[in-house]
Amino acid sequence: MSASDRSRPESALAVFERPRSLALLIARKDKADRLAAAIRASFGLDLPPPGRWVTGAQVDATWIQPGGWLLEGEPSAPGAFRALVAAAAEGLGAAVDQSSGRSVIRLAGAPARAVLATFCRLDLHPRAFGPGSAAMTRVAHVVCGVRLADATPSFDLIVASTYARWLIEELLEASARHGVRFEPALKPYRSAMPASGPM
Amino acid sequence: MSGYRLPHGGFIDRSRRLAFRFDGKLLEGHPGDTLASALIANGVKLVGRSFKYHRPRGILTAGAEEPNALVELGEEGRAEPNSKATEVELFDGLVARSQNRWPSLAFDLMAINGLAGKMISAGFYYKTFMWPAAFWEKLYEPLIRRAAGLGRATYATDPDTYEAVNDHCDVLVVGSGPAGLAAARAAGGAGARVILCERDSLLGGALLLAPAVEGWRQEMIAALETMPDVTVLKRANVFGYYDHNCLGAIEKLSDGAPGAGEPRQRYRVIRAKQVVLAPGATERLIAFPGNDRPGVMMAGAALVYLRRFGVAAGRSAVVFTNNDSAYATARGLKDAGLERVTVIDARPTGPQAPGLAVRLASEVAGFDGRRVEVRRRGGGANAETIEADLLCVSGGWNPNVDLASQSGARTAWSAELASPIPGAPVQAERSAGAARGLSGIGAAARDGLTAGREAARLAGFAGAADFPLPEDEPPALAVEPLWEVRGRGKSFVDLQHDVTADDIRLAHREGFSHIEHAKRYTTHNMATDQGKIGGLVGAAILAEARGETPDAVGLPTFRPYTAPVAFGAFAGRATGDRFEPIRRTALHDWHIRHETVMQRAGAWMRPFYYPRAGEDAWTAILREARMVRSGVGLCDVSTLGKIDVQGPDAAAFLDRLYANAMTTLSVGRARYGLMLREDGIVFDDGTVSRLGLEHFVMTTTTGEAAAVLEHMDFHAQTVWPELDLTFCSVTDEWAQISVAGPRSRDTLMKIVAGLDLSNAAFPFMAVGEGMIGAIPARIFRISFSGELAYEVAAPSCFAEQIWEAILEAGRAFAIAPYGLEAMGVLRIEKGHPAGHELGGFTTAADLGLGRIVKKAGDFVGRILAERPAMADPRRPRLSGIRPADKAHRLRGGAHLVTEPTSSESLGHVTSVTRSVELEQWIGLALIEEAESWRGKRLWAVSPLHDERVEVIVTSPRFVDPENARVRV
Amino acid sequence: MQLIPCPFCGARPEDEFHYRGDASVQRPLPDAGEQAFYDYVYTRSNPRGWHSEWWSHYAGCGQWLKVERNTMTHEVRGAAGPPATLPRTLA
Amino acid sequence: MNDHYSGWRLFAEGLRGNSGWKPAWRKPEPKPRYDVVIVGGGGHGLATAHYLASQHGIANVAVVEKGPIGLGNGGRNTTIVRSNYMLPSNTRFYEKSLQLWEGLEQDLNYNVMMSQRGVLNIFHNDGERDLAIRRGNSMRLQGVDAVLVDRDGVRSMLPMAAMDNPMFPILGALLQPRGGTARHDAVIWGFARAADRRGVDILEHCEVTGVRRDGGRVVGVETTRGFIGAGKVGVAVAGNTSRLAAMAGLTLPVETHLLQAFVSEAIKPYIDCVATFGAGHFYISQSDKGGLVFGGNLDGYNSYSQRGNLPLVEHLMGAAVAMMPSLSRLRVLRQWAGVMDMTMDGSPFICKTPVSGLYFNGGWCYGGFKATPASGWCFAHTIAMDEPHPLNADLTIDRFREGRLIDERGAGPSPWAQ
Ligand SMILES: Cc1cc2nc3c(=O)[nH]c(=O)nc-3n(C[C@H](O)[C@H](O)[C@H](O)COP(=O)(O)OP(=O)(O)OC[C@H]3O[C@@H](n4cnc5c(N)ncnc54)[C@H](O)[C@@H]3O)c2cc1C
Ligand SMILES: NC(=O)c1ccc[n+]([C@@H]2O[C@H](COP(=O)([O-])OP(=O)(O)OC[C@H]3O[C@@H](n4cnc5c(N)ncnc54)[C@H](O)[C@@H]3O)[C@@H](O)[C@H]2O)c1
Ligand SMILES: Cc1cc2nc3c(=O)[nH]c(=O)nc-3n(C[C@H](O)[C@H](O)[C@H](O)COP(=O)(O)O)c2cc1C
Ligand SMILES: [Zn+2]
Repeated sequence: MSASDRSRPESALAVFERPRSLALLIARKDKADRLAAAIRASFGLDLPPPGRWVTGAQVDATWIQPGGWLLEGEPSAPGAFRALVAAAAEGLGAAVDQSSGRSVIRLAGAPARAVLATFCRLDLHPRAFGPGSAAMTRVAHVVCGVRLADATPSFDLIVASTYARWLIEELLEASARHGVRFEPALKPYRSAMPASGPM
Repeated sequence: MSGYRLPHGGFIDRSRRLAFRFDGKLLEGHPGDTLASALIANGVKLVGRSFKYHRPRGILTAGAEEPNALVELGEEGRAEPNSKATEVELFDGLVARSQNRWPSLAFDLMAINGLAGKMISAGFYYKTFMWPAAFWEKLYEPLIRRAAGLGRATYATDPDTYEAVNDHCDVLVVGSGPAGLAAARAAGGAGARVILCERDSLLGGALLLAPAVEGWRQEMIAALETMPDVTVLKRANVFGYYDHNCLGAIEKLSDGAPGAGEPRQRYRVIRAKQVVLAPGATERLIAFPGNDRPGVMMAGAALVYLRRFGVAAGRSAVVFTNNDSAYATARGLKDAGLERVTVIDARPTGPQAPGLAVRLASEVAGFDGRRVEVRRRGGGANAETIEADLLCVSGGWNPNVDLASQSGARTAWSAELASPIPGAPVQAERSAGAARGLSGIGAAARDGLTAGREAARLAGFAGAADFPLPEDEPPALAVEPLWEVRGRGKSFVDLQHDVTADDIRLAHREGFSHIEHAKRYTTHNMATDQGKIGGLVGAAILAEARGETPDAVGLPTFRPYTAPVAFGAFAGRATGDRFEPIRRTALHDWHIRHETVMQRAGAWMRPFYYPRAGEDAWTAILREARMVRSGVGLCDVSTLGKIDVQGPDAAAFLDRLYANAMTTLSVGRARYGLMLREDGIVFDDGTVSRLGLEHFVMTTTTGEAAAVLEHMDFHAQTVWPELDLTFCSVTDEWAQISVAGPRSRDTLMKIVAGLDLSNAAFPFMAVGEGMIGAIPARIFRISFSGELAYEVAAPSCFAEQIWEAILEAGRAFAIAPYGLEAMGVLRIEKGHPAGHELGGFTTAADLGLGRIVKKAGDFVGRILAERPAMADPRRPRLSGIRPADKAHRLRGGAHLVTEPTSSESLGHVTSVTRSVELEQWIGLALIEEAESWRGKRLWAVSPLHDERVEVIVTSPRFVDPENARVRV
Repeated sequence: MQLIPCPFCGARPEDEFHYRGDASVQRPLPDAGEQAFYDYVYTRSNPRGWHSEWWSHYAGCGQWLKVERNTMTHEVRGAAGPPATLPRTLA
Repeated sequence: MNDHYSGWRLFAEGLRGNSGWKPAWRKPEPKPRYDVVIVGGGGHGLATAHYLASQHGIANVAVVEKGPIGLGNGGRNTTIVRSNYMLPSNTRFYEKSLQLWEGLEQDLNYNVMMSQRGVLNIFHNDGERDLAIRRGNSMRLQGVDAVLVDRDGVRSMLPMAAMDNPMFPILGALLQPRGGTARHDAVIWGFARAADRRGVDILEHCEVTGVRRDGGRVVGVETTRGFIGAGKVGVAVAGNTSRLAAMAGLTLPVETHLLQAFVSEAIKPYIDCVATFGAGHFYISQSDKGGLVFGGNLDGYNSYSQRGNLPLVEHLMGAAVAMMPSLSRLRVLRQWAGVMDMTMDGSPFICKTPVSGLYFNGGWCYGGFKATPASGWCFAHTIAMDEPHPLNADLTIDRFREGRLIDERGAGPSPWAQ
């Protein structure tokens, strides 16, 4: 623990949920290469290799499993993002909506590494987990994707939405002595909902 | 008064005073003191009583190897037994109590045990207390238990917190003596990420005892501080060496002044590419009569009290040694101004010792706390008695091989040291300095540098700057092994457990001659110090009895922990109600706002029932169930596992996964699915819906969702890799709401657009998509309750909106939510297997589902389900039961017998409920030869409750056996 | 704590994995008969020493890895991805 | 009987400096041939020898042990003794064992410190409760003691238990009052001494390296101390069962797995009974020496290493402190592990094999300490009579082939998950 971690500025850390449109893209058997080409053609994005994530103009992509990526875009109308990805992947892979299924939680601030180290076994040292790094692992006992978002450092934690509250509680508890600010999440789509709903 | 504070010296802050209490007495010390050094400075000599004989004991060591000075610390939730006074850092207000004595430390009645010593030698309890048998629990054992144990534990809850951390480094260095400091600097200088763990509160190890090299110590520490990738952890004991170069450490943070949000301790899991073990050496004792008396102290410890704490441990001292190291203690005590210091050296020649009184070729044959009996070795007259209140002992030094040994390396034997040393490494580690038998600060530092450099190089960091090292000291004379001085009285080899040299010999005579047998028979090495100072001595005495050398006898297995670890530290934050993760559906907040009774089911929090004002549990549950049977209700079933399956071979895959056919399922339809394990036992059930030709969504039970997905992964990836399909969990994406009851269609018709829900257009088991407002939803006409019912699935971020919309639409039909309990009532009435019917014991046929199982084709579980005993028609089968007398209740877990007094169980009751349809208790049961019992009477007995209920065996379908209601 | 060298994710601690035992047994063809299935499900050579075994990287890439591990020393010699992933390479 | 143990003897020996005690068992040289050779000097092997000699008059017996006796699982288990099983095949066998335990000290003239302190199985939800009731009723119908304990009862037996943890509230418990603990090492030594006194040769440092057959019949064992001829060979080697089977050309439905155990620093009486918690799979008792002896689940991978890893430790300690918060400040002193012979249904076998004269005793999983007397008793019967006793008639290896599984937990053929 370095001296800087010990000092407790008012809010050394911020925790908030990032509203995103999410779709899991899974290549069909033996079609990963063609799928990558199709995605490149549609979104100008190279699907990243294991352990990496990339940002693009329209979509970001995070490696999840062999032949599987999480694609990500701005919040949009229900199903729209999935449809966009599905169209690009037509015949080459499945696009499955996860906009409600996974939550993207941002942990940002100087002590972020120290906080994550309390319940994540990944080596997050900049030498081992630099820009563009992404990993699926366990955080606070639940399956979780971890990405380095920027050098603040900021990390994105991608977790099953039914565990999001658990993870946030754990993050807040682990961060408490550093000082932490929590911004309640906006759920994806909410803003995109028609003002006069059926209810 | 014996010990006292010297006018100067030591790493203590004399400008400040700390007040503390020991056994109620108010005493003072300084910052930098340990409880032990402060007690010695205050002249406190008697600090504890031993385990078996309750002998008075003093402070023997200055570290983690302390067997005697164990005290109870703190109060209430912070009470902590068995704390080593030698490791407790003093703080203002510290409260400590001696332990294992009654009524008081000075006058302990249990000391009577000492008189009976010969009768309660090693293993005595195995030979007596056998008659009469019942007296063991009633009389003997309580006595033994009360006498044994050490400190008292509290039942109060610990108010402090703990934290776990995962660390990674290129090089882990254990110990910060000259070897450790040099290793850390060498590795850090090469650019490696280094973690240095030091158990002590100060860095330096042996350097803290060598004022001549204090400058070097400080320079090394300063150099490490400038290296950003070197982390130095003080008060951090490395407790264990596990697989794949993973080590555990406990860092003490705030024992003195808890608060400020700082955890009390931090448990560190350290993953190192390379490890340098530099934990130094531990001084061993010599067995002689009275070697446990207050006033006996290890020679190295006496030097620590002088140099570290500016404390002299006595007024007049005898130093008994077989090696050169204790001369430094003698010299130090002399220089500190003790009245008299005499060295008793067992060797015929000793080092130059100007000004010291030395008796060569002599030994200590007894000590009573005030007088030391000295005699020439090898017999002869001229025995001598020397008055001394401090008897320092050094039997030589044992390299600390425990971590190396835990890593899997066998120990080797050093004849020179008469001690084990680390053998060839198995994992990526090496020992350095005193830990591998080197002596001298210069030698240790040089060794550390080499080890640090080598470790860094192997971790990928070559080339490092040089730094100055301390001078080598002149070589020492060899140690002459001396394990025991025989004489009248008890000579201890394990002070805490009161194991004597005679006990070791007795063990040998009785055949417990293997070191592991001797350990277990005498309990030697099994105390809280794990034999750190006397382990080898006992082994050597055993060796002598066996007529062998100590290396042939060996030491017992080294195991974690090098120092005991608090339960709380391991638990970290993951305990209490946060011991396992909690999973919440998207409707969780709604349930909470509506004062739902929630319960944990697996990881999930689930609504059990929704009580209204004044309702008890059953009233609410039965109201909810009745509502579904007569009107409409809605239920959060989002916890069901949901898996999206796509691809040209999706249908073929599902066909092999499920015991019933899936290829024949048409688009827009759902089907019940039953999965077997490969051994033919039912694994899981759920529904499969075909959304498109190559697109399915299946559900699993809540409990098995993860297991089913992994089962699918296994088969898709490794068994049938030729199949072209993809699948993934969509459990979290979709909130799912069951809308059940005769008015469910009326309810949904009001809000679902884009889908004709009429019975003709959307019959039982139909699947379709519609819109609820602007929200796309999937509608499944499936029923768990046996009523007309639908399940509505929508992206979970809209869960509350959909839920509210359904509530609003059903208002005219008095819709309300129902919980898991009401769902249980409904499914038991329908005879749907769940929970204990699917507990991993039943076949499809047992559950009455034999008819849906495919007779041909490949699917998981087909072949082994055909084994004779699995296909035996007499196996217990699912049946219904109800009490013959409507007033009687049923119990889950009751057994079925033919007569109320019979003890031949024909089966057992798996699930029970009060039925809303039958207005009485009903149950599901697994009954042998169930068909033959249909309509007949049996007894459901629960001897545990002293209950016998006559029951009628029925079909498991209590309600609507033709399943007509779901089709209307 | 053992590290399983996942060919996709790198070396990861054992608690990211679920275990499934002997990988030397293979599911028989459907018509291989009861004895073959019995052996597949129940019979284990259970060696002391090198053992080929299945580990699912459930908290990582979700792949079933075939791991060569020594049951006496816990040394790991290698881990391969499942057959289904073999032909899939990314440019 | 000049070496009888008693309080008087202890007193007399004390007066003469304990010089008259004899070795608890001899260290004989192997004879070329024995009527029966038992492989494995754990509790089961030694008990088998004792009962062969005492019940069947077969004393020309050797127990061959690769190291010193009793350092296998018999010397490293958490010492819980109980017969609270659900399935009749198990219940009646373990109940026989408990009955033998109740008279063991007199039978062996050795204090094995059998302490019937009660075994309390705590449940946290309705499902666990119903299973406990089913099991308790099954026991009661078979004449075994079982009591359902309510929350107040649990509270008074376990004043340190967290009754109202919101995630894992304690609803009650199933108590077997006659269950308890025994001193693991004493059981080994007591059986060894008793067998030795009836003439059984205990051959330590004698590792079996091969099983010699003559056609379909076993004729002896190759050992590191030479060939030893045998009319019959009984194998009771727990975690090494598969290796011995391989020597005899057999492959068994067994996997070898790790189970860790822990002991705390010794403290004054803290917990009086044996407690097991459904949540977190944590169980604990206190030894007569004062250490809290506790454990949990398997590490979950095949291993012969006798050393476990930290993930299990972390989980277990989390459970321990959740269930008994006052443990937090106490300290664990030592951890170790044993290698378990896990079967594909979690139940053992004591049976004949396709090789005539060769018998197997194994599959004890993490529960064979309590079985020690009955295992020896039934195995001795099976060997002496060349057929099983009714008590172990169901405990065959063939049951897997026939689908006649004895699966208490419904875990199926996944030993790592049991
Ligand atoms: C941590 C732990 C906790 C447990 N807790 C309990 C509990 O609370 N209650 C309970 O009932 N059970 C418990 N058990 C299980 C119980 O300890 C065992 O089932 C039981 O001790 C098995 O006895 P055994 O005699 O068959 O095996 P062991 O005691 O293991 O004896 C087998 C012997 O065979 C020897 N051997 C192996 N190979 C050879 C060879 N080739 N040649 C010669 N000899 C050989 C071994 O060296 C060993 O001494 C626990 C086990 C462990 C590890
Ligand atoms: N008088 C003697 O004969 C004697 C005895 C021992 C050491 N020494 C001298 O000490 C020097 C040896 O230096 P060294 O660096 O090898 O040893 P050292 O004794 O100086 O340092 C070892 C350090 O490791 C720490 N340590 C031990 N176990 C630990 C653990 N599990 N976790 C964390 N920290 C732990 C100790 O607290 C100590 O500070 C030599 O000069 C040697 O001669 C002398
Ligand atoms: C019931 C029981 C109680 C134990 N109590 C202690 C103890 O008080 N002190 C100790 O050091 N070890 C104790 N042990 C552990 C043994 O020292 C030893 O670790 C264990 O028997 C396994 O042997 P091994 O470590 O030599 O492999 C105990 C073991 C058991 C089974
Ligand atoms: Zn992976």
